[in-house]
Amino acid sequence: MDIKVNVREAPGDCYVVDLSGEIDVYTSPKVKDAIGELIDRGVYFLVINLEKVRYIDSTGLGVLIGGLKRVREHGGSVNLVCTNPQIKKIFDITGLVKIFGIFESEDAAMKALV
Amino acid sequence: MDIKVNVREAPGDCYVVDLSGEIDVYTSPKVKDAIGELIDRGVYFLVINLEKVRYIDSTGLGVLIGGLKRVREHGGSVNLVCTNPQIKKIFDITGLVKIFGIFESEDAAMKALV
Amino acid sequence: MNPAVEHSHTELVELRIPSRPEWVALARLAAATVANRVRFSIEEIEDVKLAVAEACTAVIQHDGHGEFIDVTCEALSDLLRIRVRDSGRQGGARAQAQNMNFDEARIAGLGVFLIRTLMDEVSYDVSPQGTDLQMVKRLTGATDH
Amino acid sequence: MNPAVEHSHTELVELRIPSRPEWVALARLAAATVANRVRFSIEEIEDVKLAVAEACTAVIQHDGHGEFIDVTCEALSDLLRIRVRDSGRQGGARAQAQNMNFDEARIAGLGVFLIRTLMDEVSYDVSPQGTDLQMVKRLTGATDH
Ligand SMILES: Nc1ncnc2c1ncn2[C@@H]1O[C@H](COP(=O)(O)OP(=O)(O)O)[C@@H](O)[C@H]1O
Ligand SMILES: Nc1ncnc2c1ncn2[C@@H]1O[C@H](COP(=O)(O)OP(=O)(O)O)[C@@H](O)[C@H]1O
Repeated sequence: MDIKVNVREAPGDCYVVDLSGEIDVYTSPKVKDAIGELIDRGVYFLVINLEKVRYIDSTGLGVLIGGLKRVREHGGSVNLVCTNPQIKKIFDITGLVKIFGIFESEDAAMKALV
Repeated sequence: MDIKVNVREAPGDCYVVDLSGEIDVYTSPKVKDAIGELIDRGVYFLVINLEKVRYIDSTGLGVLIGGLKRVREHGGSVNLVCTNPQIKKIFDITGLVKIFGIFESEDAAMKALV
Repeated sequence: MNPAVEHSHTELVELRIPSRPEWVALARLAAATVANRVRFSIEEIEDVKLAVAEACTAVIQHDGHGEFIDVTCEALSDLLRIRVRDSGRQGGARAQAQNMNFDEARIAGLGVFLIRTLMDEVSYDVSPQGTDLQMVKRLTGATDH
Repeated sequence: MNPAVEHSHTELVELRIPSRPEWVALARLAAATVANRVRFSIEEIEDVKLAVAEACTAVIQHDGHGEFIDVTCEALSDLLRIRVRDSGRQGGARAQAQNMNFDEARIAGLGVFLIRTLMDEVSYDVSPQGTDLQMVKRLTGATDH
């Protein structure tokens, strides 16, 4: 039970948040804090890389949705990188595929961002 | 909770048993069967590679001890390859380091066998 | 190893955890271990893990919940039955507040939506004594008798 | 994440598993999760896992054991207390046989030797109702009050 969060700057005023591990009711506050800090600093274009996320639940989805709502208020956006079929399925069945840009690679997610 | 057992022939009438996973009361019968089959076929010189074993308990030790006793009746021997400090510790505190040859590499274990 | 469940054996696991976030992962693992005794696919086992976690999370995020969560997992030959209850709840005013907060908005939430989607049968019972969620997942193609 | 235990919180986990080999891994995981709440090192957590597994294995390998094993793990600020009991035991003749088989040879076995070596305090109680093993592991340098 653990989550690793790594934030790095990418070309073009955009930031990538690498998440690795399990996002649940215990670990999602850490993710929320990391994303919230970026937005507080005025970063409104985010790629969140979920390639190394093995598990996500509704609290994790809530954090992503919350981040998306906040950046949208500033004309920003959030794209996700997701290759794990189990994680993708969660976005599918909740209908969140329609509100997030979900991509197979970080490159594609970054290109689609701006 | 799982164990993988792979048996392969090595130079000089010796066999290597690769174990990978956890050896406990549930999985040790599988290890016992694999070693027992080899001995039934007349193989009395064995290297058991524990490098990929993350966990071993008394039932696992019992299987190794049982195998050693059987091959010794035929003038054979069993050498172990063990690099995991936690596993090594179990052999230390039970005193089994004195009855098994325990080696840092498969090469060393095989050379010491015959 | 994913053996068929033998009917002569009891395949019942009961787990009591403190109703706090750091313990939910253990409930997931316990449910996954039992699900593995039914011949579910890896994907179905992931579904079970998520459903159990959502049920625990619903308890934890609800004000006035009990001190513990009791998770009971039972494997039958063609289905898995899981029950999630909170226990050790404070009586009186807190239980009242609890009762009122547990409204349709909560039930309609994302977590409960996931449980309903991932499991085949879901029923819940809310009382001042606590919440009691029961869910069943069947082996695909299997029918209940 | 290996946070200090907060005293205001209950850190108690209870697990009931069928007394069969395939369930012991779950007892190990539960004990490891609780041990992680005390500030034990990774090596100490491995010690706890092995001790709990040996206790469960002793029950399972013993003829006439009960249908279930109850594992109770309690984290205090500077120690971990674990209790392993078998329950649901058949009465009468089986309980008698049980009682006689549980002899010094068993206690002196490799498993019990490991438990005694890896844990700081071990006590056991054998009765026709079942076996009851209690063990404590302390944080290094910590004293009990
Ligand atoms: N499938 C969805 N599509 C779009 N937005 C959603 C979806 N599900 C939930 N949301 C939004 O995400 C936020 C968090 O949802 P939820 O986890 O249900 O929170 P709560 O339990 O507080 O209602 C809410 O603002 C909700 O409107
Ligand atoms: N530390 C040890 N050194 C050498 N042999 C041992 C040691 N511990 C156990 N054995 C041997 O390994 C075998 C299995 O031991 P154990 O697991 O205690 O079995 P049991 O519970 O049936 O007595 C026995 O034959 C015993 O003599």
